Amino acid sequence: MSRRTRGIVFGAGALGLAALLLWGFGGLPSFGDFQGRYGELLAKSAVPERHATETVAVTTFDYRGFDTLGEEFILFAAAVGVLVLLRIQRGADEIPAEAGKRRPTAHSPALRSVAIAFAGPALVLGLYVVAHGHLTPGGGFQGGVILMTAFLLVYLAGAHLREGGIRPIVAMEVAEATGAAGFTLIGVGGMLLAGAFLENFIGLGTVGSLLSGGDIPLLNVTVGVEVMGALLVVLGELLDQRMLTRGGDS
Amino acid sequence: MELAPLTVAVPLLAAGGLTAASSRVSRATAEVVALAAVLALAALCAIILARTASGTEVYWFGGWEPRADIAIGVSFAVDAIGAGLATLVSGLMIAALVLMWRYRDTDAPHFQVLMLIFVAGMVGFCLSGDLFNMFVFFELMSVAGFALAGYKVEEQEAVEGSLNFAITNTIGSFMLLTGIALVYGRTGALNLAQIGESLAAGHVDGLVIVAFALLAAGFLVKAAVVPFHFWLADAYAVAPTPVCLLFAGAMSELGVYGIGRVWFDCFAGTLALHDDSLRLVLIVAGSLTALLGATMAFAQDHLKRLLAFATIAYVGIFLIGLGLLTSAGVAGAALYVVADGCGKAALFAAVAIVQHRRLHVSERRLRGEGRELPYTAAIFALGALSFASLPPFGSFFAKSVIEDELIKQGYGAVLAVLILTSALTCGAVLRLIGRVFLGWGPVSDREPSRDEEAAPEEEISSARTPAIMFVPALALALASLVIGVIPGTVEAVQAAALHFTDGSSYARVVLDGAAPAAVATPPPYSAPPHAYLYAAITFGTAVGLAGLALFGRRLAPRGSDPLRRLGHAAIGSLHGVHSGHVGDYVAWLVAGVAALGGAFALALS
Amino acid sequence: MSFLPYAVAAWLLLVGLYGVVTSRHLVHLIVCVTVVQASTYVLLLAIGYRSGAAAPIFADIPRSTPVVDPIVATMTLTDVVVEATVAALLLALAVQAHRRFGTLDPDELGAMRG
Amino acid sequence: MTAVQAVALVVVAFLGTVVTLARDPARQALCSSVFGMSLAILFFVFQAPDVALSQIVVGAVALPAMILLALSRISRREEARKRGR
Repeated sequence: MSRRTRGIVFGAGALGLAALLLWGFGGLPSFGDFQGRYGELLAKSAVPERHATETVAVTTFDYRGFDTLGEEFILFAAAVGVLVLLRIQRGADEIPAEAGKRRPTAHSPALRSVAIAFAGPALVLGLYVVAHGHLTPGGGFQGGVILMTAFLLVYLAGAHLREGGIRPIVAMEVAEATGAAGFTLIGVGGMLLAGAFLENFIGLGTVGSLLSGGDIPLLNVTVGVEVMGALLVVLGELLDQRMLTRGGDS
Repeated sequence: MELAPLTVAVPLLAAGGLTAASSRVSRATAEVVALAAVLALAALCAIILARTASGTEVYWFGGWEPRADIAIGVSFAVDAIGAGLATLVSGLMIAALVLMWRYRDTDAPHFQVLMLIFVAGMVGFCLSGDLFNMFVFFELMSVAGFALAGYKVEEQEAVEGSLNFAITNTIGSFMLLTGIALVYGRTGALNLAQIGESLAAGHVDGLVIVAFALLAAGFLVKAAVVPFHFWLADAYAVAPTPVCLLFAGAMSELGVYGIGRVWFDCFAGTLALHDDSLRLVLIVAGSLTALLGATMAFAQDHLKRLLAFATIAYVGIFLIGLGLLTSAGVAGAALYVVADGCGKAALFAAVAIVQHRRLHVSERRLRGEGRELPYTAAIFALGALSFASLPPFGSFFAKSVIEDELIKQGYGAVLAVLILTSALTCGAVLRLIGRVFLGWGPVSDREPSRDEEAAPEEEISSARTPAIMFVPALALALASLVIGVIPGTVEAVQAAALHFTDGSSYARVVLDGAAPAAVATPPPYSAPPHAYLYAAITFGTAVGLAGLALFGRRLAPRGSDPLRRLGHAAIGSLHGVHSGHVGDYVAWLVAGVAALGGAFALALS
Repeated sequence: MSFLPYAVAAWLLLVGLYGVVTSRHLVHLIVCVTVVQASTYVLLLAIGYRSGAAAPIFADIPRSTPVVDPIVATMTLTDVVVEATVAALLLALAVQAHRRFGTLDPDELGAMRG
Repeated sequence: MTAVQAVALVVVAFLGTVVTLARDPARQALCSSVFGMSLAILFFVFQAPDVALSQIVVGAVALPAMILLALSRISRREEARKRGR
């Protein structure tokens, strides 16, 4: 279609869609008046039943934990997908070596030390956010992204991740797979030890303490590891194929 | 039902395990692990299917059973239709993995990992009893599907097809999610049964209609119903052929299933008064899709694109069956999905063999090149007969059930659509058999387009076909036949459809833990005589169309026929609309959502 | 005034779609897809909001405090993850598209015809 | 609705429009980061701190980072191609 026809088709459709949305949204409870009993019930039962103060975390990891399992694997599939889509092709259409070898590091020493200086606190913050997921806002996902940032800063600072014999992308892949599979295994553990998939099988502990909420902190850790690994795989692949990818020889 | 969560956990654990060990896993290990996981999955699905024959069964994750009449957890609420689809999906996945065995270029284990995640997403979607959980599995299936469709990244077409697939389907997902948000805003529930109960207690207004329209639009994008269908041919034509087995055999059909699920369990209770007008909307949409898909299939030269458009055509027929909104219509559609899913998958598997031997899949260029491949030709022939829905193929009985119901509901004219769709798709396959395997028809007088020069999936052609490639192709082709032969199949599907369409019994089972309502055992089914007549007309038309395409030029000299010129012009403009431009596709998508919403607004308010 | 959040959600949906349809650059198009997705966040969270209620975290507040709906937050969390993943996949495909076609303008891609 | 919420909503709508209309991808990545932050603020005033945190880490950090990295890969390729000619 020409740009003009496309514009007309879209314009007509968008007008219809706008009318439709306004008609539909008009039936929603007016802002601030929501009366959903489901959410209310969960908010009331979360603390007594799960000894965790973060209702959203309890919902995410327990009442609706099965959704989160799917969500973790969406992320996992995307990371594997990026790996597959950006895999090095046979043939000569690669970036000329010279352009490919240019590494996007921070060149000035000052920048480099800033990056290193931030990496430590980011690591601590990430671990903190993961560990407190059942108590305060945050959790595996948010903490995992912060952890990812810490590792990325180390990389940008120019530390030689490839030294030591382990290709970092492989390590990251192992991390994401372990995290995702760990979540599933905890679910199966619930099946074997408590009766239903993802049912809690760990002591609930005292409300408000770090080790409370049963399996929720554990699930948070698996999610944190998974998110960190998956995002590092994605960013690493986008960053530079040659530096980080499997089989750096090709 | 204690096994239900394993249907998702087993493939996902296998995927996680393979990835964790990816640097140490050989291709063979990856294949064995994946195949073992999917075999286990198929066994689980079959067990669940047997368990649910007598009605819906429920599994509450985390052990959170409903409390104070509120479903607080996520559930699998499985009936025989959902379990049957899950079994079909896992069966097709077994065939795909066996077919994969001979593909050298598959970056193990990542390909297997994506396949495992893909199948887990599809199975989870079939079994879920929670609207948001369905969305999650829908996304899981989509994300794995995007990566699989773009797998052959070294080809321009694969990259573009996958992009179009990903962008249009992602926008479809947002429509779905907006619909879910509306439903949640009204009912405060996500469990399908609870939503149904809550909606039925309330009033019908714009929100209910728009919510249903948006949910339907989201599912129809995946099902590739006109005008949401554009992405499908682009994506299916470029995906690795084993993946196409799953795409064409099951993924599109899941979109139609999704609409049925939310209609019967959530909306039928509150919108039941209007089902006459909704029926009209769905049948019109289905008919347009069927005719457009079949016409485009007939106009294709690229074998995989041909089958992709045939997929669209049959999705149209499934939508007609479901759109009848009766248990007989659902039964016909469900049986058709299984029979046609196997038949189409067999055809894709046969294309894989052609590709393996001849490296490309352009019908004109392959003229006569298939003379030494008689077994492959036989599989194509079986597929063509299944398309024509000749007795005793499963598709024959499915179609006759739908035909009876169409006549009963006063939509007799739609029979012509069914016949024409089957005839065009069967004719297209017959034509390719004639040209490729028998060398009939004129020698191509034009340069192959770039599209036909698609790079091979393998580097060198093989002198002989490995037997292992025949196994899935033959098994699938026979499956499409056997379904119609086993006594009691039609009746079992009819009983399953009675359970599927009984939303109130479903709600009692899920929310109150009641036993499913018993359904009357359907009487033994025998196809009426006119069904045989229609099948004969279909096949005759198909043979005529194929003959015309192969020998038409010899019968009537070029250009003498204004009808043919008109046909060329029409098909040319159809080709033009399928532009491959993602902006066009999204514009059509938006217009389609508006049109669908407008039609629902007129029909349901 | 109480319709404003829903109007903003509808606006983001439409404006994002406009961007997708008219885009001349795939990366731009992908960012527009994330704008469309933002509309679903706004819609979900607006639906679950209760006037004067607190966040559903009982670390510092008494258990009887009225709180906003935790389910919409859970759904939005999933949605945010989906956004990140789909964007990652789409960007990977865009990088490949540039490699195969030498351009990122959807008008000039077009390997698929009819 | 409080005034803060109304302002946050209007800002989000405005920034969303800006992101869509910014045609230069690099500039757009920046806009999208700001848009991500504005969404995070909106979620805070909607009493959803969890989502706000996610939104900060994804919308304002991870997503713009991915966009910029993809753009830099694309431009490196473009450079390489020009040099190759």
